[in-house]
Amino acid sequence: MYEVVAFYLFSVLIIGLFLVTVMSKNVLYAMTSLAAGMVLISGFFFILGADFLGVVQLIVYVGAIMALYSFAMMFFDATKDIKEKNTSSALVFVLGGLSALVLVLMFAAPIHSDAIQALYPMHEGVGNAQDVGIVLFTKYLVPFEVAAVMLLVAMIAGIILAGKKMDDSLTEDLSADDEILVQKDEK
Amino acid sequence: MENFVYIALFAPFASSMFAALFGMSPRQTFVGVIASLLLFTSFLASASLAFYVWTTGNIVHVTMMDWISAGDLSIPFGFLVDQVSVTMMTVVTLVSTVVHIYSIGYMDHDKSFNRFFSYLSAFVFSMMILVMSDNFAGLFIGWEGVGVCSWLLIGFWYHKADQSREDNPSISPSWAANEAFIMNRIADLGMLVGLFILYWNTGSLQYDVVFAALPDLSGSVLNAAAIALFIGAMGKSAQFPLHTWLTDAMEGPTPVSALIHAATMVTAGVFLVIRANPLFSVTPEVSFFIAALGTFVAFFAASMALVNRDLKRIIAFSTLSQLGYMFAAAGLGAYWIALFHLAAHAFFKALLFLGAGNVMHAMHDELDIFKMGGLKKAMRGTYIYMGLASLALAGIPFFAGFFSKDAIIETAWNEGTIVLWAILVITAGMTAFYSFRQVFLTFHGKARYDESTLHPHEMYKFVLVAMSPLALLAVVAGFGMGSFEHFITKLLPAYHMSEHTHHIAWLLGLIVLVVAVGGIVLAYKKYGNGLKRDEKCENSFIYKLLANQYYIPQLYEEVITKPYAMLSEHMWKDVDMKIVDTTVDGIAKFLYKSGDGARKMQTGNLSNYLNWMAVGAVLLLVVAAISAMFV
Amino acid sequence: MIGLSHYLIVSAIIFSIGLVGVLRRRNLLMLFFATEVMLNAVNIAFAAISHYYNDLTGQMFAFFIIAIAASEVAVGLGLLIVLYKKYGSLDLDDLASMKG
Amino acid sequence: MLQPINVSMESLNLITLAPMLIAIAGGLIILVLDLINDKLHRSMYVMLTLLVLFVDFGAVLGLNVNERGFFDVMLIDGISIIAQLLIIIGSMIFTPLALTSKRFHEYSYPEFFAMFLFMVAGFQFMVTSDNLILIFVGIETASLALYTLIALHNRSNSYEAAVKYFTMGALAAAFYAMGSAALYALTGSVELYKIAEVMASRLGETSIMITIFGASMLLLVAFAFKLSLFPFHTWAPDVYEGASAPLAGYMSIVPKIAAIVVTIRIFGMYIDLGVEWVRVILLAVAVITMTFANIMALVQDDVKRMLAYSSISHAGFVVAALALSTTEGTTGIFLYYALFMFTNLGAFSMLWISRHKNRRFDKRYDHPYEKFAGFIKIMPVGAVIMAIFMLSLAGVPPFSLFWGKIYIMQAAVNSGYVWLAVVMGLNAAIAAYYYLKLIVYMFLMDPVKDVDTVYYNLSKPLMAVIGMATVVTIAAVFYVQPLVSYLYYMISASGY
Amino acid sequence: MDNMLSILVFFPAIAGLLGFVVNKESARAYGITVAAIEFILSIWLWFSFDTSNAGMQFVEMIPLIPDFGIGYYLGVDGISLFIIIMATLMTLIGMISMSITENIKNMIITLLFLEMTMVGVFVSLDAILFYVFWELSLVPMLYIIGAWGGPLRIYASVKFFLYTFMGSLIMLVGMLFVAYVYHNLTGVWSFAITDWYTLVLPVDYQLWLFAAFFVGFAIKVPMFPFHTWLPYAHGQAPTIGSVILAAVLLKMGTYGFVRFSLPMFPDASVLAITPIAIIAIIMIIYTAMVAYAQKDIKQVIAYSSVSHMGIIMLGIFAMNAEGIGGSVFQMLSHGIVSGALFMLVGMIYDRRHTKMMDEFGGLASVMPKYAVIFGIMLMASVGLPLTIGFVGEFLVLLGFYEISPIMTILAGTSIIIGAIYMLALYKKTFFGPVTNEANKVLKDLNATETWSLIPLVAIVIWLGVYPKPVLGPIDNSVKAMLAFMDEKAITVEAKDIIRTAKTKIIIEEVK
Repeated sequence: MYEVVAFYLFSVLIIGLFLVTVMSKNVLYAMTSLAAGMVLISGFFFILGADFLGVVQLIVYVGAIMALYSFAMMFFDATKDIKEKNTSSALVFVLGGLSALVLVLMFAAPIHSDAIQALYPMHEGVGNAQDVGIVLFTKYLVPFEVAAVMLLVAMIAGIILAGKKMDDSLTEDLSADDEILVQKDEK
Repeated sequence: MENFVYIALFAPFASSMFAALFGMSPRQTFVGVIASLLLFTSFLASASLAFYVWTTGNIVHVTMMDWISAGDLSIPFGFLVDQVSVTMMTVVTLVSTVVHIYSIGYMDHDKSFNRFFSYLSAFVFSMMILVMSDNFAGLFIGWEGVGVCSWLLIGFWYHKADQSREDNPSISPSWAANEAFIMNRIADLGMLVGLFILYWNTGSLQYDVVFAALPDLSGSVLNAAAIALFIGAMGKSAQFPLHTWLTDAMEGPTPVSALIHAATMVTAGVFLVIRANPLFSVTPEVSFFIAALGTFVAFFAASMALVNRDLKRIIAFSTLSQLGYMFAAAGLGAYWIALFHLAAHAFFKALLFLGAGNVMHAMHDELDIFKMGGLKKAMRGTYIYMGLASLALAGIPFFAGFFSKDAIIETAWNEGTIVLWAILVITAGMTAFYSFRQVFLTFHGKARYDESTLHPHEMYKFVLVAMSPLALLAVVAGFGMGSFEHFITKLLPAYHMSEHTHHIAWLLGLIVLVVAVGGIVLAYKKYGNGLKRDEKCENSFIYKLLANQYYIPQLYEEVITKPYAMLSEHMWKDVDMKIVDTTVDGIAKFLYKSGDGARKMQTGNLSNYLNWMAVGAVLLLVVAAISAMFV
Repeated sequence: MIGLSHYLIVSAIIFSIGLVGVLRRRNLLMLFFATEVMLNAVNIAFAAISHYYNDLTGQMFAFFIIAIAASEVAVGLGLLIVLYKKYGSLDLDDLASMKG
Repeated sequence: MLQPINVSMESLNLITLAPMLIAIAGGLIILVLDLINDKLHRSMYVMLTLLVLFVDFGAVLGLNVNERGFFDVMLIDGISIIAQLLIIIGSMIFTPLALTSKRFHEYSYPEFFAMFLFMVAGFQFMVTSDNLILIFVGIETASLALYTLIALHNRSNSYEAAVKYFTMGALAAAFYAMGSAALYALTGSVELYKIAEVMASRLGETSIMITIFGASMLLLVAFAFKLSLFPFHTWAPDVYEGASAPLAGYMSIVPKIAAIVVTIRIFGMYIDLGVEWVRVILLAVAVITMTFANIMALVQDDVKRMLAYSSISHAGFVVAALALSTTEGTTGIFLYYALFMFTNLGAFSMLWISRHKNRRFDKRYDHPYEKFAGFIKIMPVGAVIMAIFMLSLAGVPPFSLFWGKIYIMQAAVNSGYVWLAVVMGLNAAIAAYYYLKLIVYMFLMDPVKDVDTVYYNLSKPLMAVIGMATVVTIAAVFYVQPLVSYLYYMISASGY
Repeated sequence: MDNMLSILVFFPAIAGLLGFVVNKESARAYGITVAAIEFILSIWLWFSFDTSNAGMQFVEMIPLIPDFGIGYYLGVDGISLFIIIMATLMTLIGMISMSITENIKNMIITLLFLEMTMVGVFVSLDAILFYVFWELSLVPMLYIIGAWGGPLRIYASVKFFLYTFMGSLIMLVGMLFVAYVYHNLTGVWSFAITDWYTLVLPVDYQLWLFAAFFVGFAIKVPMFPFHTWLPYAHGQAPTIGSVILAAVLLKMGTYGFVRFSLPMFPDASVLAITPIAIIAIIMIIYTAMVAYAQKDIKQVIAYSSVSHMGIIMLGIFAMNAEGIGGSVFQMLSHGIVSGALFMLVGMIYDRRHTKMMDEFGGLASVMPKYAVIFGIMLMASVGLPLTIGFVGEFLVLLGFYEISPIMTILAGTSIIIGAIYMLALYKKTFFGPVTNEANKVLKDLNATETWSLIPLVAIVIWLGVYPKPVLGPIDNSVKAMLAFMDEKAITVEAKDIIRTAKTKIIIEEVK
């Protein structure tokens, strides 16, 4: 019973918070509601028995990602209201509504089938983290390692892009030849 | 005998080539002389062939080489010397030899003297192919060949500028040349179709094969073939309604008119009908139409000649008229009479033209007979020649024209076509009138030209001498009629007057004679002592109608030439450029424009791109949802 | 009882909310928030399916999605920074020098 | 309690991982080298990258067809090997293009080459797996690296390009994730072979058709974005314009090969399951894409943008072949890309050698058509080579792309889609216009100004690359036969 | 020599490649020499050709893409032999008479490549190879028109390229479909035309395929209403471009009909007779009228080309040896004559830099030699007997008469309206007084010009008087083709209409 209550409560809250994220003019509100929504999503995860996922959600999203965003926000000095010429035209909402409708139709269909056998079943009496760990380090070891490379790439990318070296561009820098050519043009 | 065939055929060709070698160099008399000699050689060869055929009755048939062979069609260069062709060959080479010699004198001062001989001989060569060929395709070579040569010769003085029709009814030599060529081409199409019909029905174009196969063919095929071939003949022989080119062709040098537009080329049509007599004799309806058209043209042309003031045009109209006679005869089945008239006419008409050339020469190219008169004294020889030729033309007894024309008129009676007979008789009177009107206006009376500046003089002696064979033949040719009949009817169907006609032949002859003499007398009364102009008559509708050739040239211009040009212009500017090409470009433009339109989608704004993506995604999802419902 | 569909529908709705955000946001930073919303929506779905099928694969997927989201944020913020240095703005409307 | 897991090394079949590991290791080595000595010249890194790729290539060649490895996550089948080979060859052509005579920003980073190798590894992972998770991670690894490489060109256009690509990519990733979720919901699996099995049994349930179709469409959005199909192509022209010419050329080939492989796996599965509807949608999208991109290419003023649109159009062409879902069609795809790779990279390299740092001919564009006016008079050989590339792209025989085109058209005809072949033909005719436009400028017009400065960025390595591309483009007729039989063998061996 | 044809095809191409090295000043001499050698080679081909054999000769076959049935397959028969010779001849003569001095080296190289493609098209017996040469021929032509042409040259060249390119792509689909059907029936991939000949297709397939090939060929011919690229192309092209375009490139279309459409789709061809004949008649009459309205001499000849191509089209669909043989012969005749006419126009353009008729008049007085040669070509163009123009036209009309007398009469009007525009042109240009001062000082043809035209004049007359050496082999091959078509036709109507000749034909086994 509590599950039902929790589900509806979380659902309404999450939807509400994310609506704020999407509609708010203030970055701070948007970000805060995003963070709050994510926290609540981790609540879903706990309800669904994906404890490990819930924790990761909290750490990565609320902890890391939101922190990154906050730093970025400070960098951009975006605490003030952002002037957006939001295209709150009918199109956006029609599209949103339609996609919601179709997706809901899709997922409201009787997808659930008992015939489907779990390939990597959860084990009774074993902690979720343990279960996840075993699958992650056997079957999904390769994706895991690739994800590591991906994070490495992202890290390098972040460092390079935000780095000082990007401030001066060799690409747009006129080398000596170009200057000679410019002079030639002027003649 | 084969060698003679080749000599007769290729001597003119050699002459043409020889003259062409000097075509761009200044006048060289020897070119004319050698050309004339070669032509004379050809004449000699033709004459000996004629003698051979005459005496032995054999015909000579040679095949030189293959020309076209494709599919089942096989056309050789084959030459046939039989009674008909040998007659034509002799006449053609004789007249041309005279004309060549004459031209040495006549073209004396022309800077394109050499070129002229080249063209003239080429023409003779074409004509020889035309008459000698043993198949229709070969005939067609000559047929087109004479067309081109006449184009070259009519347009010989190509450098003359165009004039308005009021100033010069033929506009300019080059215009007249083109007109002649195109008119001929119209008819040639008919001729070609005739060839096609014959080929697909008989499997060959050889005369003997075709004629042998005729009895197996159906009436409609025969009629179609006969009509098609006759259309071809109408063009060459300038029958109504394709007649206008002949008088305009008088823009060419006079020897050309004599050779081409009197003696030879224009008779090609008649020759064709005679040559294809096995075909025409089994198609009585077509033949009758030919006769009727011939009769009509005889009268029609004569009527226009009555009032014309142009010396050469009068003779041209008379040619037209006489061609009508020939067709009348051929159409009525009297092929040999037609051929006989063709030959006789060739002699006196060539003589007439050459005489007219002398007059022009003397009058410095003046052609208006109203501005002549009294040339009798200065040009006695020419006067005699032209008088004789006119007598022959008018059909005065014992001159060549009398025998042949009389026979034609008699035929018309004999066939029971009284209307045709009557018209031909009346035409004979008109012929006499206009021939002598012209003679009197030219030679009799007082001079109407400016005597202070013009001093008419006779042509060179050798020219007059050269003309003498023609004069002689114009006088005596008629006496050969009997033996000619005997000779020619070995090949052509004999034509005999019925008993009844035979009885009253003298009466018929007398009627013609009276009418003809009446015409001469009338002419003498009116013009014997010079020109008496009759304003009232000249302003009458009939006179104007006749003087303007029934307004037919104008009609052609208004109804055919101008609309054609206009239509062409529209076709080009409106249809080709505005519709066809614009459609093509329009498709390209449409694509380009839609590219321009589509370009607007690429706004550069990321938000729009995201919208597009979302639109696409939602659209796909919606489509998925909808189609899922129909599964 | 709450069934799989319930979760999936919530997920779908959140996904659509994210989509609306992506569509209407002109500020890049805010736009990135919206994409996070979408990815989170998918995570809910995976976790729910995983739960109802008693299968761990879904959790794996969600786990990797979180990793991907994190990397994207890193790269995205890096890009934002260079862009901001260059343009002094994060407004998408200022970002349309290439078009056509 | 959990049982201990025993895994034998043989069953892991680690060799299947070797190629990617080589690339990743190469990237790491470069990073380490940079740490040790930051004065090393880019030429060293270029050659190092080439070597790594070379080894990588060898490793791929050594793989056996139809093997699985590492808990069946890795899948080495014919198309995976072919795709990897093509990806590596494409990368090998791309790498030396860094050796320009002028210095450009991105090549001053050793990290550029490391990221490049990581990206190659990402693409390789994408094509060597039928596990949606690994595919996703592969996609993202490659994409994130690619976004960065674009931005590293370091001028405002490149940032704009990178941001556009990135943002739309993020959206596409969301759709991919949602699509995967739907498939997972349907089948309880994220492995395609397993999905196919379960799906086959569930196709009879009409009530879930909407989910089956919808799942495919969600995934289609993601891959249509990667393949730049209408209306998900909007990023392509801007990104190509903003990226450096070699990278733009690279982007028109390698990521698309990777994406098309996954697309073949997913949609080929759908079509093979008998979901004819998916084929119809794919065909429709393909036809619209090629036509639409073509007419937009008509009106471009910049050669690079024109080539961008033409690449979109070519992608449409290829997707049409995919929709046929026959062995010939699939062979056609790879043949087409194999040939397209040399020609298109050649063409982009030609732009690269003519690249100036300032926009000398036009305020807005780097490579306006005017720049190439009278090119024949300035650099005859260059003009001829560029013309050959253009003719090849237009499908004029006997140049390479013609063979790809007729192969695909033949495949369409063989599957009964004659109309598709006709549409392809007509599109080729439209396309000829804009390729021709460049030829017209190069050959038929007079130079605008500064005739001597067009080939500003030329260097010997670039000449070598272009020369090789030219030879391959011209001599296509001689190697198409072995190429086709190899491709056909590999593809039919793995059942596509 | 078994590889004669390969030599013939690739000799000019290799010479063209080597030509890059040749010095600019010597390029022209080099080009002429190469073209002359190529011409001699083609004449040698003729002498080695067995004229009594109606089949393919000098066959070469090397598989290129065996999996796909694409091969390097060459051969020549009576139909293609003379077109090849004409192509080499016109290239040679065009080069000799060429007056271009700017970028001469590029021009020579381009022409040599063009020559390769032209010869290639006519010797290819593999459809894809044919297509390769067919498409490739567009490129040099594009360059020739675009680089040396008149003010609208770019528009004209692009239009030419795209138009023909589009058509040929449709044709390509047709080819692919034939190959597919062939594969279905035999299990073997093949693009060899001789293999395709053996296919007996159902009528509806034939119709569709006929239509596909039609689009490709019709645009090239060009048939109404696809002809509008031609006046632009000719109008803007330099002389050499027009000469080769008219003489050879247009023939590719009609040759395609003879080589592909007829023998492969006999029933469809028979069904198509009426529509094609109607289009042909429109081409003949309509374009002749349009030609009459032109002010530009070159445009007149350009439109007259379309008109003459109409005659050729008509003959091809006469379905008898007379018509088809005549058509093939007419291809040669039109090639020589229109080529010569374009050269002549080019010569006057070189002198006066205008091609408008109004500017001229009375040229016959100033330039007699020019006028004579122009006159001869004019007469050949209007189909005067004993010139080359007559033989083909006569045979075509004769042949088509069997199909439809009425249409033949309509088509036959070409001899009238052809004369009308040609004579009008001649009159306006050559006759009358010399009114324009600029024309009074014009020089007559110089030695080079004269001697480049004399061979053409000689051919015009030689083949007009004695066409047998050329017509014989053509006729043989055409008869063989017809016999084959008749055998292959499936509908009774087609068998009725296709008329096989009574004579026996010899076809030796193809190697």
